[in-house]
Amino acid sequence: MFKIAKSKLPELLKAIAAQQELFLPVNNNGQVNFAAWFEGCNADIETLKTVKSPKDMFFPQSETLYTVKKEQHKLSVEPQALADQNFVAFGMKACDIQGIKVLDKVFLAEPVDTFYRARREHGTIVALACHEPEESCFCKVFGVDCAEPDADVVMWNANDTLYWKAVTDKGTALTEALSGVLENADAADEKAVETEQENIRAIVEKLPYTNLSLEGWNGNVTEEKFNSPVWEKLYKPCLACGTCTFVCPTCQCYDIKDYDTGHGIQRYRCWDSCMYSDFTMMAHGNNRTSQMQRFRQRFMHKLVYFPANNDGMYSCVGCGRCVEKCPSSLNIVKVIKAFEKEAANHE
Amino acid sequence: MQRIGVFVCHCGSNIAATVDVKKVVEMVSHEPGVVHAEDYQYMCSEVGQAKIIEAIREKHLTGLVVCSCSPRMHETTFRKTAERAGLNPYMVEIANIREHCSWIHKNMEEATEKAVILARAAIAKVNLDAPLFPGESRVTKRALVIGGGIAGIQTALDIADAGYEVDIVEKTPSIGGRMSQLDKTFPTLDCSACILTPKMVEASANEKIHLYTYSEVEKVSGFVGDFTVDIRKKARSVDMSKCTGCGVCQEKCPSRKTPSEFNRGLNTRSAIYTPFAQAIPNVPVIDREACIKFKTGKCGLCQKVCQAGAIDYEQKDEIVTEKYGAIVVATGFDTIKLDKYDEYAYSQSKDVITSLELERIMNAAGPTKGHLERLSDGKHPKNMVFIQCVGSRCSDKRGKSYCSKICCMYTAKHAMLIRDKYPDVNVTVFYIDVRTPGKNFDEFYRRAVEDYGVNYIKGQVGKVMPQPNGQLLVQGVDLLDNKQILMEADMVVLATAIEPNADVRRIATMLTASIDTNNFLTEAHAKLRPVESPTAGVFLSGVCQGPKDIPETVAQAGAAAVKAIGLLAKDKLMTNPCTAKSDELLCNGCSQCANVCPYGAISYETKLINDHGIREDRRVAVVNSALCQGCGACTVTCPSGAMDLQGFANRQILAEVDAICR
Amino acid sequence: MQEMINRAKELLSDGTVNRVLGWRRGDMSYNPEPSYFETAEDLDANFVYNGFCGANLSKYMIEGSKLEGKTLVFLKPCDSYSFNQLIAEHRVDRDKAYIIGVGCMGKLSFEKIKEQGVKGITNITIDDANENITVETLYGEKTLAYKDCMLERCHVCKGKEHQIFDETIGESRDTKDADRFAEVEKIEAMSPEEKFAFFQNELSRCIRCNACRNVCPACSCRKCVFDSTKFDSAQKANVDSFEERMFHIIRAFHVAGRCTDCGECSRVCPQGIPLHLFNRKFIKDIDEFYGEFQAGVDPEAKSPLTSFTFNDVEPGVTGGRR
Amino acid sequence: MSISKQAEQIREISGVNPYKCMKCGKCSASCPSFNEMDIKPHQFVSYVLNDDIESLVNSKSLWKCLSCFACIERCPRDVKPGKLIDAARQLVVRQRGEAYLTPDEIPELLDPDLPQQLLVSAFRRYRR
Amino acid sequence: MSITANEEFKPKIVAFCCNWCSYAGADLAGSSRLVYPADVKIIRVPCSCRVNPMFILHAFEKGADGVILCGCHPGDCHYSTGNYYARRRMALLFSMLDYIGVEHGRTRVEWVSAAEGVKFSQTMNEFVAKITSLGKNVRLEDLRCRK
Repeated sequence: MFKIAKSKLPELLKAIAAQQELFLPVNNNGQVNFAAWFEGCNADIETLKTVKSPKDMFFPQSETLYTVKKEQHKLSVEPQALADQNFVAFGMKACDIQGIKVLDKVFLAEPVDTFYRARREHGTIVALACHEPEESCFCKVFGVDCAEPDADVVMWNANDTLYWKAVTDKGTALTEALSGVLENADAADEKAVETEQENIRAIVEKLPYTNLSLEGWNGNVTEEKFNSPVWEKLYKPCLACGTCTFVCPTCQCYDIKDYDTGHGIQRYRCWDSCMYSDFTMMAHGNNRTSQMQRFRQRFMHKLVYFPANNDGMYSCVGCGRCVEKCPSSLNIVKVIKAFEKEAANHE
Repeated sequence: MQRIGVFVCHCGSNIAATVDVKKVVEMVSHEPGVVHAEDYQYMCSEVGQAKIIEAIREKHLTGLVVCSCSPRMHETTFRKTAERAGLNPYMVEIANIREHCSWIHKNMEEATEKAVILARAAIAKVNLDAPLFPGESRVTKRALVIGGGIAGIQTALDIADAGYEVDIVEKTPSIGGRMSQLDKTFPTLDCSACILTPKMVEASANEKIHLYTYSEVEKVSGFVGDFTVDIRKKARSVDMSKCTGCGVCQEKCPSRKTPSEFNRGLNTRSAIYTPFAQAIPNVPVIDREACIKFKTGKCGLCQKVCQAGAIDYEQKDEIVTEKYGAIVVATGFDTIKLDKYDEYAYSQSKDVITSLELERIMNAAGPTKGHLERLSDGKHPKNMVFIQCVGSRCSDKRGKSYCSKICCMYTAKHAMLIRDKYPDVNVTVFYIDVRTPGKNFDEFYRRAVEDYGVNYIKGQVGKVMPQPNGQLLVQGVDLLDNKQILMEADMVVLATAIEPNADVRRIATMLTASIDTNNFLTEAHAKLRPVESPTAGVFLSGVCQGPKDIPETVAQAGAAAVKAIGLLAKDKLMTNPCTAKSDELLCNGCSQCANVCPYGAISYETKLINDHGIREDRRVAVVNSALCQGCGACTVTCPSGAMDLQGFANRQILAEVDAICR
Repeated sequence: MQEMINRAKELLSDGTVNRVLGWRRGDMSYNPEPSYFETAEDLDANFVYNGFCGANLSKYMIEGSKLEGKTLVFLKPCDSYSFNQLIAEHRVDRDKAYIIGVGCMGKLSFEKIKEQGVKGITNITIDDANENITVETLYGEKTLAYKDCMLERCHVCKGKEHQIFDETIGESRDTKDADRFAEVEKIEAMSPEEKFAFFQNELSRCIRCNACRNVCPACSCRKCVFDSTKFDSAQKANVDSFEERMFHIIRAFHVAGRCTDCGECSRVCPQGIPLHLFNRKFIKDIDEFYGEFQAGVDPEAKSPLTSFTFNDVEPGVTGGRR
Repeated sequence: MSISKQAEQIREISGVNPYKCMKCGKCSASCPSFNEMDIKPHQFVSYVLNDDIESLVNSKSLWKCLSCFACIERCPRDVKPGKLIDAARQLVVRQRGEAYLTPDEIPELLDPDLPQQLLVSAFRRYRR
Repeated sequence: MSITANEEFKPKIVAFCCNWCSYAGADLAGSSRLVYPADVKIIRVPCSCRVNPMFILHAFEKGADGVILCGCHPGDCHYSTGNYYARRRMALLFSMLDYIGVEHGRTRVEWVSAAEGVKFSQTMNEFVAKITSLGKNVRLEDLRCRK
C-alpha cells in the first residue's frame, strides 16, 4: 500500500496526467462533474457525488459512429476510430463502479459494443472510498461496500492523507509509474485505513435508506408489478424530463441519429431517456403513449427486467443522485417504498 | 424523392455572358433528386417551354427548377407550363440567376459558382414541395353597410345601382348621420339638408336597399363571400307598418326634458321622437329611459292620440340573421370630449361651444331657429373668437396626434357665414396653420379674409377666462407680431378634434378588422388598397378610416362600393393555396397565432383528437384558407411549430439555408 | 398549514372540489412532491406546506383541467402569475380550478443548504418565525439563516400579491432584497469575449435533460419543436456546444413575453445553470424597448411579441452596448 | 449638424426634444410673464435649435419665468418650453459652480436681484 | 481548418428578402447592374415576418458568417403589419445574440423598398465589408459542419 499527503494531490494528478489521459471530478461554478484534467483545474475529491455519474468516460453522452462523405456523385464511409489511448478515471466511487458493471452486462455481452469495450480496456479506474456517505446513499441495499470499492486502484481519504492500494495488474502498473510521487505506507497506515473503513461502515448503518427492503422485487413478479395500480398514483408529479436518466450511473439507453454536416452525414449515438415521449419512436410509431407507461418502464427495467436477464443483478446501485436531482422529488426509493406500503395494505 | 428537372436559361447573353450555363447544368445534375438537366437560349420562349413539357412527359418529372430571371417575371409562366404538362403548378421553383447573379457579378467563375448554389437551394426546396390546390368558396350576393351616414348611404346606393341587394344598419332612429346636423357645406355653401335629403329618400325608395334603423350589428361570423350577421333591431315601440309620421304623438308627449342628441344637447326633445324633421324613416321611437309610461306605468298619452294605432309598448328587441358576401364599414365620427381642455372654459361657460354646436345654432331648425345668439343670455354677440386645432395635432395624452383635416375649412365657412349674415360681428380666428388642400379650398379661405374681413391671427389661445359680466376674456398670442393678446369675446368656438365613433372598436373586433392606435380602421395598404380592410371582404367607407370631408367621403364611399361590387360579381372565389396550415396534433390552442393574424383567418375549434392513441377534446387552430393571405406571421409566433406555411414551409426554408451554407 | 388542510377537507366534503392539488410529504425533510389528494385521511397524514414546497403547481393544472369536476389548487403568489398566463393561452380552464392563494415566506433551496457545507441531512426543522432552519446531519447539527438558504428567485420576488384566487390563506413575507436585473446588467457590461466565455462555460454543463423545459409553465407545448421533426431541430444530446445554445436561446425566445419569471427553470437545473438569465434578459429588453410588461398579471393583455407600435426600436441599434 | 455642448446639456437636463415643436405658440399664449420677457416662450425652442444658448442664458426671460408650468401643461406637443428655460437656468447656476447647494447655504448667497421664483423653481426641481 | 493569412476569406452570407419589397429591390439592383459581392445569397420569403429566429440560428449553425433580413419599410408591409412583428422579434433576437457574446454586426435588419435598388446594393456592400472585417463565424457554428 502507498500513501500521499492530500496537500500533494496536484502533484499526484500531474504525474498521472503525464502518463495517461486523466479524468477526475472538477468543480465548475459549484457543480462537480468528471472532466479531463488540465493544469490549474479545480479538482474536487471532497464532494461525494458528481452531478452526472462518471459513466460517460466509458459511454459518452454522444459519440460518432461513422461518417459518410459526399463528393459529387460518390459516397464514402469513414468508420470512427476506436479509443486507443489509455486513460485514468480518478476518484470514482463504489456505487459508480457498480454502475459500470451494470453497463458491462449490456455492452460487453454479445453482440459486443466495440466502442464501449475499447474504452473499458484502455481505462484504469482509481476508486475513492466514500469518506462521508450522505443521507441519499443506499448502495448497501444493492450489496455495494463503499468502504472497499472494487477497482484497479482503491484510495481512502482520511487524516489529510490519501491511502493508495493497487488491486489489479492495471492498478499495479499505474502505481509503479507513479513511484516518484507515492510514498510507501506502513502498518500504522494500514491500521488507519481499517479505522476509516469501520467509520464508513458505521455511518452507512445509520443512513436513512440503508434498510430499504427489496423484498417482493425478486422472483417472477413481472406481471404483478407491471399491472399494479400503484404506478397510476406514483407517476403523477413526473415532469417527463430526463434528469434521472442522465445523472444515473446505469441508464444505458441511447438513440442513433444522423446529422447533416452539409458535406455529408455524421451518424452518432446519444443518450436517450425512457422518460421522453419519443423514446423508442421508431418507424412503427407505436411507442409508449402515456407518461405512466414511460415512468413504469424506467423502474420496471431497473428492478425487474434487468435482474431477470442478468442473474438477479439490479440495475440500480443506490447512488442517490435521482433522490437529490429530481425536479419533482420523485425517485426510486419512493417507488420501492410505495410498493412496500401497498403490499402491507394487502396483508 | 422527387424526380427533378433543372432548366438553365441563357437569356440570350444576359445570363450566359457571365454564368457558364453548361457548367451549371453539369454541376446540378449531381444533386439529389435531379434526373434531368439542360440549358436553352430562352426558356420562356415557346420552344423553351416545349422543351420543359417534353422533359416532364418523358422523364416523368415531379418537380421543376428553372434557373432564369426573377420569379417576379416568369414564375407564373413556368407554372402554367408545368400545368400544361400535367404537373402541379406549385411544383416549380425559380433560381434567380439573372437579377441576383449574372447582372451584378463580373467574374465568370464567381458568378457561375453562385448560380450553382442558387440552383441547389431551389432544388432543395422543390424536393420538399408538395402539390397545392387553390380552394373555392361561394359568394352570397348581398352586401351589408354598417352606418347610415352619407358614406353608408352613398355606398349602398352605388351597390344597389349595380343590381345587388344591400342592407344598411343604422344605430340611431334615422339615417343621415353627421351630415344631417350640418347647416351649410363648404366650399360652395349649399344647404346640407338640401343635398342630403334627396339621397336619403333615394336610399329608402330603392327596392334593392333595406334599412335597419335603430339597429345594431350584434354578431359576425363567416368570412369573405359568406358572412353571417346577427342584427339587433331595437324595440322602437312604434309599429313601422302602421305609423303615418303625423307627429301628433311628439307634440302631446308630456316628457320633454331629454337633451336632444341631434342638437348636441343644446335643447331638449320629447320621449317619443324623431331626431329631425326630415328623418328617414319618418317613424318616431320611444326613448324608454325618458318615457313616463315605461318609468311609472302611467301616461300612455301617445297611444291614445295615435289615430293609426301604431304605438306598441310591448314591442321587443328582435334579432335578424342575414347572410352577406361583403361588408362595408361606414361608422363615421364624433367630436372628442373636451374635459381635458379646461383652459378653454368649455365646461364653465355656455358661450364656449364646439363648431358642431355652432352648426346647430346656425341652422334654421336648430335650438335658436337659426339666430346667432349666446346660449347663456340669448344676446346677439359682437365679438367671436374661433380657436383652431383644439385636441388635434396634440402629441400629448390629452388630444389626438393627427390633423382632423376638416376644421380649417369649416371655420372659414362659419366665419364667412357670420360675417355675411351679421356684418356687425367681429370674427377672429386663432390658427397654427391654415390647411386648405382641395379644389377651390384656398380660394374659399382667402375670400373669408379678403372679402369678408375675418381677422386671422397666427398663434394660439392659451386661456379663456369667463368674466363676472358674462364676457369671455381670451388670452392668446400673435406670433407674427410677437405680442400677447388679451381680448374680450362674446362667444368662443372651438374647432374640436374628431375621432372615430366609439362603436368602431366593438365592430372591428367582430369583423376581425384591425384598427390603429387612434381607433381608425386600418386599410389593407396605405396607398394601393385604401378602401379595403386587411380582412378580406370588409371595406371601408368614410371617416372610420381617417378624417375626411364630404367630397372625399363620397368618393371613397363609391370606391368601397366598387370593391364590394367586384367581389359580389364573382360566383366563386379562388384562394391562394400558399396559406398557413396548422398541424392538429401539435397545436396547443394557445391563440397566439390568431393574435398576430392581420386577416382574422385563424379561429379555434374544440375537436376530438386522436394523438397516437390518446383521444381527447382539444382546442386547435383552424386556418380559413379563404382569408389567409400567406404572410407567415403565425408560423413564427407558434412555439410548437404546429403552424406552417404551404409553399414556404419551415423545412423548405431550412433546406435552402443548408444548400447555401454547405 | 393546518388551516389549508382544514379548508381543503371542507371543500372536499361539501363537494365543491373533487380533489386537491398540493404537496405530499416526502421521505426526507426536503423532498415533498406535487400530488393529488382525494380523501381527508390522506390530507391529514401527508399534506405538507413549508419552505421546501417550491414547485409551481400551475402547470399541473393543464392536466388537472381535463379531470372530472373541480380541482382545488394551492398557488403561491408567483405561481398565480403562471396560472393567469396559462388562462390567457387557453391551456387551463379557470372553471375547473378552485384556487387558494397561499402565503409565502420565500422558498428554500436544497442546493443552497448543501453549499453551506451540510452533508448527510437527517432532519430539517424551520422555526416558527421562518428566520432560521436547523439542519440535523449524520455529522452534527447546524443552524442556518433562512435567508441564506432561499432560492435565487425569492431574493428578487415580484411581490407577494396573488394575481388570481378564490380565497387566500396564510401570511407572506417580503423577501426581495436584490435587483432583479442586476445579474443581467453585469453580463451586459462585459465585452463580447467575456460574455461568450461566460455562457460557453455555463452551457457546457447542460446535459439536455429538458428539466427546465418540462417544468416551465410557459413551455406548455404538447410537443416541443426540439422533439418534433418539423424544423429538423430534433435533438436530444449535447453533441456540440451549438445545440445547447440553440436550445436555450430558442426556448427563451418562445417564452419571451409569456415568461412570468417564476424561476422554476433555474430551480430544477441539475447542473445549476442560471437559466433565468436568458429569460430575464428578454424581460429586461421588453421592458426597455416596449414599456414595462409583466406576463401573468392580466390574462387579457396582449403579449409584447404579438403586438407592436409604429415607432418600435430598430433591431440592432440597441446592440453592441457595453 | 453638430450641436454645441451647451445645447446638448440643455436637452439632457430638460429631457425635451425641441424638434417636436410645431410652432403653435400656445406657450406664449399661456405665459403670464410674456410681456416682461425679451425672448418669448415660443422662441426658446428656436434658440436651442439654432444653438444660440448664449443669448438664452443672457436673456431677461431666464429670470422672468415664474416656473408656473402653464406652458408645460398646455403644450400640445410635449415640448415644454418651461423645462427648456429651467434647464438654461441650471446651466447658469452650474457654471457658477454652485450646482449642489444645501438649503442652509442659501441665505448668505442671496442676491437682491435674484428672483424668488428661481428659488421656488430650484426647490421644485430638487424636492425629491 | 484554419484560415491562413494568404487565403482570402470569403464570407457566407444569407439574405432573407420579403417577396414584395426587398426581393423586388434586389431585382432592381440587378437590372440596374449595381454590383455587390457574390457572397450574398438571397432566400425569398413572403414577408419579413415569415423569418423564424430558428432560421437565423440554423444558418449560423451550418456555417453562415452573416445573416441579413430585408423587408418592406415599416408601414409599407404588403400584409400591413408583418414587418412590425419581425422588427420586434429581431430586436429581441439580436439583443440576445449580443448578450451571449456573438460579435455585434453579424446580423442585420434593413428595410428596402422595391424602388431602392441602390440601397439594396449599398446595404449588401456594407454588410459584406462588415462581415469580412469580423471574420469567420466561430461562436455560433456547429463544428461538425466544418470541412
